[in-house]
Amino acid sequence: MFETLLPYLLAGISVGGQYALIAVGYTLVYGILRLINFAHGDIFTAAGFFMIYLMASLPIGLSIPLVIVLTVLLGFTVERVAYKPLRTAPRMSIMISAIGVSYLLQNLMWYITGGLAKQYPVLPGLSETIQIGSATTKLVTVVTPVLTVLLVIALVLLIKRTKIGMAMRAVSVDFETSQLMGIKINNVISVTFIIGSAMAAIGSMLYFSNYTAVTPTVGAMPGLKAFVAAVFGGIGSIPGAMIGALIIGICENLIKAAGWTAFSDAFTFALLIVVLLFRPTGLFGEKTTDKV
Amino acid sequence: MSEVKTSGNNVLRLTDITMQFGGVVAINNLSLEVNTGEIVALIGPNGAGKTTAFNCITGVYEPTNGAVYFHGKPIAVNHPQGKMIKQYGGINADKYKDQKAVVYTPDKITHMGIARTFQNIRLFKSQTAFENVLIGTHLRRTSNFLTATFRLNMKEEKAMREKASQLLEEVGLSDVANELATSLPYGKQRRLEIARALATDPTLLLLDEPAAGMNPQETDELGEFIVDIKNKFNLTVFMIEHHMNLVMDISDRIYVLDFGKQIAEGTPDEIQKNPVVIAAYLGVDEE
Amino acid sequence: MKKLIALVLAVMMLVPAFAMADNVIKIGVFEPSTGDNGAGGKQEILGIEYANSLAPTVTIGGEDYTVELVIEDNQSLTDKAISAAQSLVSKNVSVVLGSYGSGVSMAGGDVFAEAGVPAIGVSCTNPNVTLLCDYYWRICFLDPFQGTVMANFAKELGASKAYVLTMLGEDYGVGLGKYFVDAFKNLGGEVVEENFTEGTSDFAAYINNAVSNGCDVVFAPCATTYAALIIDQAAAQGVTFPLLAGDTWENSAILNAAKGKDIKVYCSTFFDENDDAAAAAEFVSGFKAWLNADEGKKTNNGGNDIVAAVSALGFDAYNVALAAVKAADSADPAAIAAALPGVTYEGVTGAIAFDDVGDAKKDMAYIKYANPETGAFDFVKTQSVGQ
Amino acid sequence: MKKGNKRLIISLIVVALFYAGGCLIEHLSGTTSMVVTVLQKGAVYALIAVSMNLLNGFTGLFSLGQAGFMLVGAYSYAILTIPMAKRAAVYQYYNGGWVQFTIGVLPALLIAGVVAALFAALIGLPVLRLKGDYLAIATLGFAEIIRAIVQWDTIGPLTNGSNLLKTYPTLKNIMPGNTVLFTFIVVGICIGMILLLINSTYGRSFKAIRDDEVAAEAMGINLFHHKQMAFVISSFFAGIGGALLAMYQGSLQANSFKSAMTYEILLIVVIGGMGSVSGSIIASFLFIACSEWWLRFLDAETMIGDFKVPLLAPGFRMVVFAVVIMVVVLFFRKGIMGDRELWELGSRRKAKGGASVK
Repeated sequence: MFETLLPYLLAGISVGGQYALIAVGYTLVYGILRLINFAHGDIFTAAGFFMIYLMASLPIGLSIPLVIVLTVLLGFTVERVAYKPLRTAPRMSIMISAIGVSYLLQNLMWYITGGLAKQYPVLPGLSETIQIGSATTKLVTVVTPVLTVLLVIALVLLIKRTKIGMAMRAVSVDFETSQLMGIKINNVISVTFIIGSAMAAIGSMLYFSNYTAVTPTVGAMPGLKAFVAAVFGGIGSIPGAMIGALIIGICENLIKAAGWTAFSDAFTFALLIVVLLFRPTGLFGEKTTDKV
Repeated sequence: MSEVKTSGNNVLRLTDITMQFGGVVAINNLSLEVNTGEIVALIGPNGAGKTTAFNCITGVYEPTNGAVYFHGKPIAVNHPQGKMIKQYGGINADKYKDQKAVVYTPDKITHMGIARTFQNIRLFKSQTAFENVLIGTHLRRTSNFLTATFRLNMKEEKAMREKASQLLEEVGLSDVANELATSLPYGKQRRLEIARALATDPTLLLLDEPAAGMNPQETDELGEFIVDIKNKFNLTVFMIEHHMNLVMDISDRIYVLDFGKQIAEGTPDEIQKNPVVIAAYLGVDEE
Repeated sequence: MKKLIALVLAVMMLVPAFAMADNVIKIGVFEPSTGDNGAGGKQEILGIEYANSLAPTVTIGGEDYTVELVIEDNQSLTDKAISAAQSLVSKNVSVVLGSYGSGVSMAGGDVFAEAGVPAIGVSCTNPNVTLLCDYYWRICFLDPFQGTVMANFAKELGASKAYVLTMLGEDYGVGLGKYFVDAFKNLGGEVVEENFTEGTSDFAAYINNAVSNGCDVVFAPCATTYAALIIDQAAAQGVTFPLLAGDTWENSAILNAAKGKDIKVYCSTFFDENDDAAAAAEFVSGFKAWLNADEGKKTNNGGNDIVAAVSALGFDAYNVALAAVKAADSADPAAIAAALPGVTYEGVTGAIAFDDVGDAKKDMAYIKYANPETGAFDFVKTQSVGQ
Repeated sequence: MKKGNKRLIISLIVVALFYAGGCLIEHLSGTTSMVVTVLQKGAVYALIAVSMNLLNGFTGLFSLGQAGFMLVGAYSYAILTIPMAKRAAVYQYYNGGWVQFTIGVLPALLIAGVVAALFAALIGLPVLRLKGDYLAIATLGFAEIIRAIVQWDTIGPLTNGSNLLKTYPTLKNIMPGNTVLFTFIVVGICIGMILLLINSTYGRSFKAIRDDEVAAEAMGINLFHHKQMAFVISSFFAGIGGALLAMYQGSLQANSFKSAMTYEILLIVVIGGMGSVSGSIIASFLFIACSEWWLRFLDAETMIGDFKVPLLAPGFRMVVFAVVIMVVVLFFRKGIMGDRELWELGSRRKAKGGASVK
């Protein structure tokens, strides 16, 4: 029994870990701006293309940091250009802006790449195959969960211990008040986007080493699933996002194992709706009451 | 249970109302009565829980414990449940244990005849003054969406519009009927909110700081206005107010709230003399 | 501002979309150059362009007409295909070539039929393309044939239980899969059928299912985008059984995915570049030269000068179209449509003659093996249903 | 009030002229010309955009389920109208399918709407209790689920699974030569009904909910009941819109009803102006005309002499498009019409701010 399930679990854990790294971006941004950053999945995709184009000419030692930098820049720019001007606007128009950005990024990538799948370069230390018990798989499958956990711990420390982290928490609790307290909202938000994008960049490296074809729309599904993971784990909670992501990753693989392959995506949304209805605060989120 | 018997002619009646948010007790065991035709004021320092009381009455909040009766009919009954049982900081919890909880959504309660205004004015911002009042009349409609869509309710529609413009007349806003509600000056917005509330045919009108941000002269006018509409629409008025002269001028009775507790009740003169009240207010002044 | 917009709108709407110079005959190219099938579509266009470069004119009624190719991208999407087709029709093309992919062809079919413009399917293999559209002809073999062929081949590889994986919502793959299943069952084989949803990247679970179900062959007709992922992850999980697919897999994307990996990939296709028939050989050498002369064309071909079967089909399609024009001796779509059924042509992909449904009578498929060492396709054998 | 009437009459005349123009164009340039395509598809999208506007613009419910309901409508229509003779061929893998009868086009259109509305009623029960962007993501999710179910092989005999539905009556064979007129009539009637609803007491309370839920509830408006109503009605027309889209396309595949489609419609609504019916209509025709026709040249590599025009390549059109949309979203948040209607232009309700502004 376990022998047969093992490969599914491995796949689930690794893909879950990759969702987790994307989910962090969602959960941080939503925690502070109450905005579903629809473009996050596309930023993730962009990171994939950056790597492809950089690796074509540069050594891996340079490419990896450059990819992270570029992705961070992209995320930062998106925030400054598309979200900052709408700070005071109603939530709906910010979300529409987010959708617009996603639409733009996708079409841009479509235009540049001709909409054809691009082969992701081989990253040493990730792409080799190894034998675990009965299962053969890529090294990335093992690396991902470890790396994810480490990054999440680091993030949690950053948020709990550092000044900026404190600021982030303050802003996420009460936007206006923290503004009055002299916190530079815009900086805090930028930092959130920077962290989110960096995580997405790392996530993309792991994800695409595992699933080696990059297309302009490839990020959409993982993006949505990562968001669901963030909601499931409790918006604003980074460990929550990770656990949510792992659960989703494993579940969808088990569902495929059970032969319900056509509904592996539908399941994610079903889960989202169930969570929203019965536990809107997710696994680790705190309850908030809106004032009349 | 003695509290539950209703003393004849009271419109509104709160018994042992306690409202608790997590560990914070916003209202602690508040009991009060508002009788037909009265103007009753609820006063107290900021954060005393006055608006919370209104929200409990209008169904925005579900009281943690206690009961609210409207014309003797329970519109909210509750006792600590779930994890609240442990957290509960108020008293008289067991008194409502064996009563079944009653919860109505705000719209139902408005339907029964309680209308309110808001401390921070909440007009429909994209609508004109006229439309704001018109929306108030929607509640008493008899048409369904089909008859309304296909204009089989012309008579009713006409009636609604007449009623709305009449109400604007009453509150003296006919001249600005087609202005955007939010473009009106502050005082007129307050009046508009009252007109909109009246459009729902209430028997009890809850006013949340109707004179907030008004100058003395405006305030006096408002006082007359309130008395005026009370008689015209034979209402009962229950209001939260800070302007003491307004309160003392028009209210028949006054309840004083401090830190969620009722500290005094009585006629304006009694309250003015009441040492506890004075203390409470001085206490506030110090801060 | 608003008035202006309204004005512009009105004016543009009233501009009739007619414009036609004389002594030019327009041939529409209805192909995906973006989207899931973009890679194959581009190769098909290359074949057509090459044919056009060899035969740029056609004589009608004694006069020489230059052939103008009007290329529209149907984005591999059925809904986009309709407007692409409409745009072709509105540009008054006399005949249409395409498309790669059956869904878009069926979607466009109505538009062409409505306008009375004949269309020649190049590599769309679903029966309904011609069956449900009176203006569609086709020069390649059909899925029932292809499915049977691959089923036979799978049996010859000694497979007894097949794992059939197709993309939910893609009629080409699902259809071909079904024909394979029927044929394979008739041959006494067992089958496990599963679908993946569009945008799937994680095929690990599917491979696992194939393994844990004890399948000894995988048949996965799907777009190259997914094919590359399936091959890569199958290799990563060290599967030993062969992967089979239909014509779409004959693409450099597959070669790149399989290169240097321990995996066996076979696909059926319409043409073999090492075919020693004179016409074919001539086409291959000429086409390679033509490709190598232009970097842009080479990149469109996938960065190498391997001759894809769809390019050969594109080449034939163009010539069939010209033959039809000559036969009709007119640029009028109706006339061409009337002439098409009678057209016969010795193509590089074999003799082409239409049956009464409008399909080319072809009874031979080429089976190729994606060689991981050389990174090229090795010709395995020709196969027909007879065997 | 009189002025209002005059405006109404004028705009009616405008509409009439537009109709006449539409038919005229079709007779001049032939059914297959691009301009006719634009008129047909533009009209269909107009209906869909208006139905979405009813929800997002007028009731303030940010729903992204439109594509799902269009899908339901389109499939209901197609499944019910495919002629018996053709069913065997269409359902080639499901030996003819389950449905073994055919009904007329107009009843089928109506049923398409009703079925979509039923789905909406079911989905609304849980989902409409969610707020803001949670509602958005949940409706998006439901749309995806619906698509997965429709493509599911097990109900293939009903939906033909992943394969195209064809041969059902299309615009062309209902009123040959007058396709535009037919589309305009159906769409006109639907939008007319939506307009009537919006200007009824129910429409007013929808707007109240959009402006301030708490106040609306305090006015005795039952939030859930009214939201559900808006949701169901919107979906009803989205269903009809989907059916019309199917009629326009001539072939139907669940695959094309992705969330991307919903986004497109949403952006049309934004460009036209949240809370403006006429805005949505104008925007639809503009959007379709640009994307299907005027901007096509952006996709074609063109040579002027030996000089290759830079940038022009497949996909560039959509980039330009997306940029334009971002500009609108960021700098012209009111869109073309704000939340006013054509016949209100120049009326004295100037300062009026739209749902999407301030």
